[in-house]
Amino acid sequence: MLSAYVPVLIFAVIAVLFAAVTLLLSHLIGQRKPSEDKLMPYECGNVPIGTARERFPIRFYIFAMLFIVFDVEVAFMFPWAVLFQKLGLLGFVEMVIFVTILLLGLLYVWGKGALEWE
Amino acid sequence: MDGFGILSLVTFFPLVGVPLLFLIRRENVELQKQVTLAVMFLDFLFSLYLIMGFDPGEAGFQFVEKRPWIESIGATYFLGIDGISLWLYLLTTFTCPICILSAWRYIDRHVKEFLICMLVLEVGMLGTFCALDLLLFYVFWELMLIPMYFIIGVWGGPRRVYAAIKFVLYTLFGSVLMLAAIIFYYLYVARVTGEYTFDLLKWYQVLPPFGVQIWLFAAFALSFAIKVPMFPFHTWLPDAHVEAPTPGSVILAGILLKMGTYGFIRFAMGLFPHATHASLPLLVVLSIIGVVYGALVSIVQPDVKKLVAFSSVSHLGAVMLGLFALNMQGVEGGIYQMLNHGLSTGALFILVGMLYERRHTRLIKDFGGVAKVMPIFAAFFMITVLSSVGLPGLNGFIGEFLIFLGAFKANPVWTVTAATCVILAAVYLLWMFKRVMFGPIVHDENRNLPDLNAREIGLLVPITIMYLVMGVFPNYFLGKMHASVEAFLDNYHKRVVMNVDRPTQPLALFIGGK
Amino acid sequence: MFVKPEYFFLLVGITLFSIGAIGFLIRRNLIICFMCIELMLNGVNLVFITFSHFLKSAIGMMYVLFVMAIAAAEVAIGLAIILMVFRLTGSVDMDRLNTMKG
Amino acid sequence: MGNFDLVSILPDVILIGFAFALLLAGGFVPSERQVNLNMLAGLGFLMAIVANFIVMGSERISFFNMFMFDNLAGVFRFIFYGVGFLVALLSEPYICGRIRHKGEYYALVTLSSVGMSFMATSYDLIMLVLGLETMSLSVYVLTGLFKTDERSVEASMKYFLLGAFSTAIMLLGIAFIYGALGTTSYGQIVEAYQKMGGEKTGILLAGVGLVLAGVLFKIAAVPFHMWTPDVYEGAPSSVTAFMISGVKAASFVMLIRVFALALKIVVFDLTTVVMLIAAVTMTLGNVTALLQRNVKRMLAYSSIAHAGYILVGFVALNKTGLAAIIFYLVAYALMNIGAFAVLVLFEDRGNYLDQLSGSGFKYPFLGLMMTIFMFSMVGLPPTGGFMGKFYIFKGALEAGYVWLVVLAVLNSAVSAYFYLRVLVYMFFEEFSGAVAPSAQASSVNLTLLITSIGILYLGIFPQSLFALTERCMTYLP
Amino acid sequence: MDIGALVFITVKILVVFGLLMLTVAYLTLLERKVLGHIQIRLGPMYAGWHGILQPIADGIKLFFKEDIITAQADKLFYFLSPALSIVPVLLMFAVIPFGDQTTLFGLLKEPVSLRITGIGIDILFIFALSGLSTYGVVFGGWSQNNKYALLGGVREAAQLISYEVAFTLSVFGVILLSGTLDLYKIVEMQKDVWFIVYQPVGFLIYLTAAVAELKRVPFDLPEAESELVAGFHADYSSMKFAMFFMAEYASIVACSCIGTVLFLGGWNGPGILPPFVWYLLKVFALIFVIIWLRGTYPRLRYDQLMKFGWKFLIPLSFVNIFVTGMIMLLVR
Repeated sequence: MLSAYVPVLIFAVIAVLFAAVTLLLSHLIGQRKPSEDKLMPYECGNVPIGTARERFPIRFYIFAMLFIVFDVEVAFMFPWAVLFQKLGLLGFVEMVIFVTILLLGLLYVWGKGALEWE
Repeated sequence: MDGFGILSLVTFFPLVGVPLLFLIRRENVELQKQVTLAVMFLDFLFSLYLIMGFDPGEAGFQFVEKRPWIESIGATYFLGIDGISLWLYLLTTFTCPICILSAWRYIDRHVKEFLICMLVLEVGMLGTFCALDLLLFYVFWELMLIPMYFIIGVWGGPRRVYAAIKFVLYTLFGSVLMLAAIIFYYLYVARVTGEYTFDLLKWYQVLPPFGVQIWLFAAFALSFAIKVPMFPFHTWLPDAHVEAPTPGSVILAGILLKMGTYGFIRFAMGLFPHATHASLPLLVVLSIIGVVYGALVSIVQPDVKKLVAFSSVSHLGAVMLGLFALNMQGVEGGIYQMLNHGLSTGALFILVGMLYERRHTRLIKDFGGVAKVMPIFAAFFMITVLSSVGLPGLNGFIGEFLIFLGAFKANPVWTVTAATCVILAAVYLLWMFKRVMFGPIVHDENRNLPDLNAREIGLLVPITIMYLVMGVFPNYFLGKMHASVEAFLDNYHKRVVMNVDRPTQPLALFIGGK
Repeated sequence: MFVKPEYFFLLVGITLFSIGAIGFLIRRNLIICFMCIELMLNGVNLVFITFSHFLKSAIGMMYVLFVMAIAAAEVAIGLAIILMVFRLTGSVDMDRLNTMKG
Repeated sequence: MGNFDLVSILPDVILIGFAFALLLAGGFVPSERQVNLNMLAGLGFLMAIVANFIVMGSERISFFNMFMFDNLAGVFRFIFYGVGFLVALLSEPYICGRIRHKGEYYALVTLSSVGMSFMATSYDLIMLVLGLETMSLSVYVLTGLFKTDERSVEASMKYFLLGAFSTAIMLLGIAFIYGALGTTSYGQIVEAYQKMGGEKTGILLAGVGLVLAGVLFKIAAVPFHMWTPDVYEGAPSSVTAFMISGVKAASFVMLIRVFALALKIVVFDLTTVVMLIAAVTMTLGNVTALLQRNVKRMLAYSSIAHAGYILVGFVALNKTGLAAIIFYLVAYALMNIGAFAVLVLFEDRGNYLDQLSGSGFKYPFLGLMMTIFMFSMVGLPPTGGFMGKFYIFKGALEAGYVWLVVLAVLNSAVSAYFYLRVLVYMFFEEFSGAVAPSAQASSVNLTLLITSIGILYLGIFPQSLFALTERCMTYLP
Repeated sequence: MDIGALVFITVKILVVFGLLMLTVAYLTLLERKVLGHIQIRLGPMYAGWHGILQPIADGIKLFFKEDIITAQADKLFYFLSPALSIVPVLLMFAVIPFGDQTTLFGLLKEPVSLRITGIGIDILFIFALSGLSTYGVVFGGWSQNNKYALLGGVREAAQLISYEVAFTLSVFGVILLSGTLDLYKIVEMQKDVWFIVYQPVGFLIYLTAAVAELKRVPFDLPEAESELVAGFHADYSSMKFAMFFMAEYASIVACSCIGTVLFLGGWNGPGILPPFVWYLLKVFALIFVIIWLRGTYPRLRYDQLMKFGWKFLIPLSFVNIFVTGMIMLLVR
């Protein structure tokens, strides 16, 4: 059963090797003349102020949360979808209920205005 | 009376006062007191019916009411009184109105709450004396704690918080163990008879092996000994009595302490004769120590109230001694002395309270020559002190005489030791009386003390009459309790000679046999 | 081979769980503690799948989905709480959580 | 077995519906117009209670062996919905003005009640965990309700981390049980175990041990109790009331379901352990409670002690003991909700004892109520607390654990000290005037009335509940 | 598995890999040419005939560029993120089928499958990998210590995960119809009718979400050159930058391949052309559409972008799924 994954593994090794070798080569080959100005982060020509590792809007976080919820939901839907023809009407109704509950959640987030940017 | 018996009526009647008090406006303090007094007095009148209806020839319980309460565990609502509890029951209904009268001026804040506490307290006390179902008994027994806690804690003296908590914790420690013992015995009875019941009468018919008896007796006895209080467990008493307000002290000394002794007769000794028999030496020694110790400590007390409190330890020791004599005179004397103590010590607390209301001090050295300014007070005080000392012709004499008679029959040595009680009582009480009432008036504040008013006289008169009645016609009282005491003793002596096995592992019965 | 290769999966699962548990107990950074819990849950998942394979029953795999859902819900709420802590105290150090004592 | 017994979960369906209604109301109705949301939540709980009355009765297993509806589940549902109802009642004046998200608050209370109900009806370990998480996740959020209060956030964080940790441990235990027996359904566990010849494999014992650890954590038994005081103190008072009554009851239904019913055979090996845990739990809880000056924290430690008492009933593992657990939980829920209903009125950052000084006479009704609740906690008659203790001790003595009962009664005597200290401050101290109760709200008064009458009723006429709880335990001799 | 099979598979992988790299390289040229012609200009013309050597020149140039690591950059993640973004994309090709079994016009004795492997849950695998690429974006944005990069990275991550949901959901119509996650079987089922006929809405959603996933116009806001100076890879240079670039173009190829397989019948087509050619035609048609969009549409605002994803695309996907399911139940 697992033997089907062997090619995937080989492919992964090749892909990783490719990435590593390319990065390494360019790092070695490319000329290096570092200077203070060059190593400064680019901020549209201005001198950067402070650290860049600042906090960013909470809004991103809300989307991340929503994503997790829906992504896991999708994980539940995969087996359902594959077996859809066997499960028949009952399975369909159950999934409708399941999704409706989640969509109500989406509706709530919508109503709270969390989906509005700015 | 098939629906609700007279006992239910008397026991729960005080509760009628609670909604009435809620209806009265907070400011109308006088009316609140009057209503409470009326309720309690009515209750007393109802209870008089018990005397009239009581059949002295009948040894068993009378006015019995029994109805299911918690079916699934076999607990019943089971009330009844016999000769032993009859007078204690009446003492309660008699004392409570007097307490309210004594509190008339003493309690000046949160009056409504105080009155409610008193009413609930009366229910608890009455229930304790007439409950014949162990669970019901326990409920009433603990129910008293709650109002008493508040009475000491809210209306008490400067160290009231400490005293209230000490009182509750001491009592609770004993009683929770009793609860464990009650459940244990309940399950034991069920195992033996196959019937789940808390019925005291059915419990009497079971005689557990000694190994079981001794533990259960220990738990019961500890609880009652704390309440009495017997010698090493008495330390809560001075605090509670001294810090409690006058009515609280009266109830404590007059009735609550009797519950311990009552519990001994009814439950600890009644249920576990072998264990009682085995532990008699210890108990008697503790009683005698209590008698002497209480008296000696009383002598050196500078505070009148504390003196009276410690005298209770001494007196109750004598009562216990009478009970442990386990003969007719001893037990009857013990019960009689309980009543006497209830009256006279109660009265002493009331009198001390009256002094305190006037002078706001209770130290003996602050008084002197009070008899000159308060002659009526002095007269009442004198009679009460003499009653407490045991002057022939007054009630105290009968009780003490009977106790000594009984104790002498059982073991003369006890009596000799205990007789010091009377002598020492005379010493501390009369000496105190002399220092307070006679001599020159050294403190100017004492010169203008008002004498007793009508209310105060009114509340002392019934007590004084009772001294005389009980001193002159003891047979009326003893006659009613005679049959029951005899039955108790018969039962005890019959059962104590029965053979019970003594398992080496006392609780093996339960731990092994799942 | 002395043991079935499947045992290694079990071993890996339990090892993951243990790493998570130990990490949870010794690290003081809230985020790391939180991720350790996720690691534990994933260890549990692996154990479930392995047993499912042992026993030839699909229930174990179904449970993995449930555990994933639980983990996801915990992520959502846990991160929100950590965020709240950070906004309030400016730190994600567990030792800073000591307002209450006694 | 695979029947979709929708009727049986009707109360939960109703509650879920209400939860969504509340949630959407929280989302769409402007916050200044969200006045009657507690009424809506209360209505939901009432309807659920009524529905539970209707569906309670015969015993059925449905939803592919996932749910079991029996008297036990029915009674516990009453507890959960009742707790939810009372908490919804007492919350309004407390959270009003403190938070903006009222709809969410009530929705979370409702949802976590649903989770509890699922725990009570679960017939499969995984269903149990799902119910547990539904409950816990909601409560984690509720704990951190006051986003700007450091203690609330801290409590939430601690509760979450430790709660998630314990869930993970429990899940590993379930995985082990699954691996050992090939099933996680209660009925099949016993069958599979017997089919295996009753062999106690290491992996099975490890699984049972891990699940037990997880359950004991939720119960807050020593040594898994460390989170309790901080969480209960830091959480908003109304939420603490919810946790201390509802969540605790749910944790115990877990114990009864899993260990007394499903893993009954295995659990006998663990009795000694649980017995010791019970003994240590009640003693430690009481002793530490003696030192507290914060009423909420004191009640938190006392909840540990009470967990110890209840565990005594579990150690007995007989019909009486387990039935007593239910009775005790009912009484315990009532008195705690009542006590917290009083506390929320006095809440002004702290709940310290001296803030209650003299309030008993200043507000006689609250004083009377607190008196009833505190005496019930001590276990004095005529209150439900007494009857609960009585019942527990009866069960334990029937099973022969005399020393445990003696320890328990001594502990309850000790506990009198700190419970009565609340009354000392309320009645024996002069009124300081420092803290006046926040606006007297009729809904809180209603809560107080219901709880106090309930406690007295249970203390004086316990018969009906005794009988009901015993009917829950038809599985045991 | 014996050594011979392993070698064979390795060779197959290397062939696919090489072809892919070639395609990616010339895709850049294709895009510039197409865009150029759309804008009525010629595009690259110097390197070779019509700029045919331009990609190679670009590659060499990038290879020799200085590899700048800005101050205070987090070295580990700085190096890791280019690799993290390209490896998952490449791995997708491990399960994508490119055609039926073939003997390469009789060159081989035994028919060879034109896919590297089939694992039965191909779709799940692909979506798992597509989720992984978000890490590259976030780590890359964060590691550079550059505000623009950080913001770009976060925005891009938010966009990716938002459209990831719709992207995944769009496929469910196909899964419902086919009842399998195996791409090969899905293609087999489309012998007669392509799924686009049953799933027109699903295909449109797929295409939209894919374009968003690929960060292409009109959803290319996170890396808009004119606004966010190329987004999360602002400070990347040399081959690292090229790596991100390659990942993007490889993704285009992957998305087109998957779209072809799922909706356009894969290598199925009228017999006038060999299956593999059909497959390539469809793939390049999709690629062309994606490039075409860039030449035609303006860029969305970020708020519009998120709103469109959550308020329109995701609900629509659900509706699509349930309508599909309902019709299937009714028809049966």
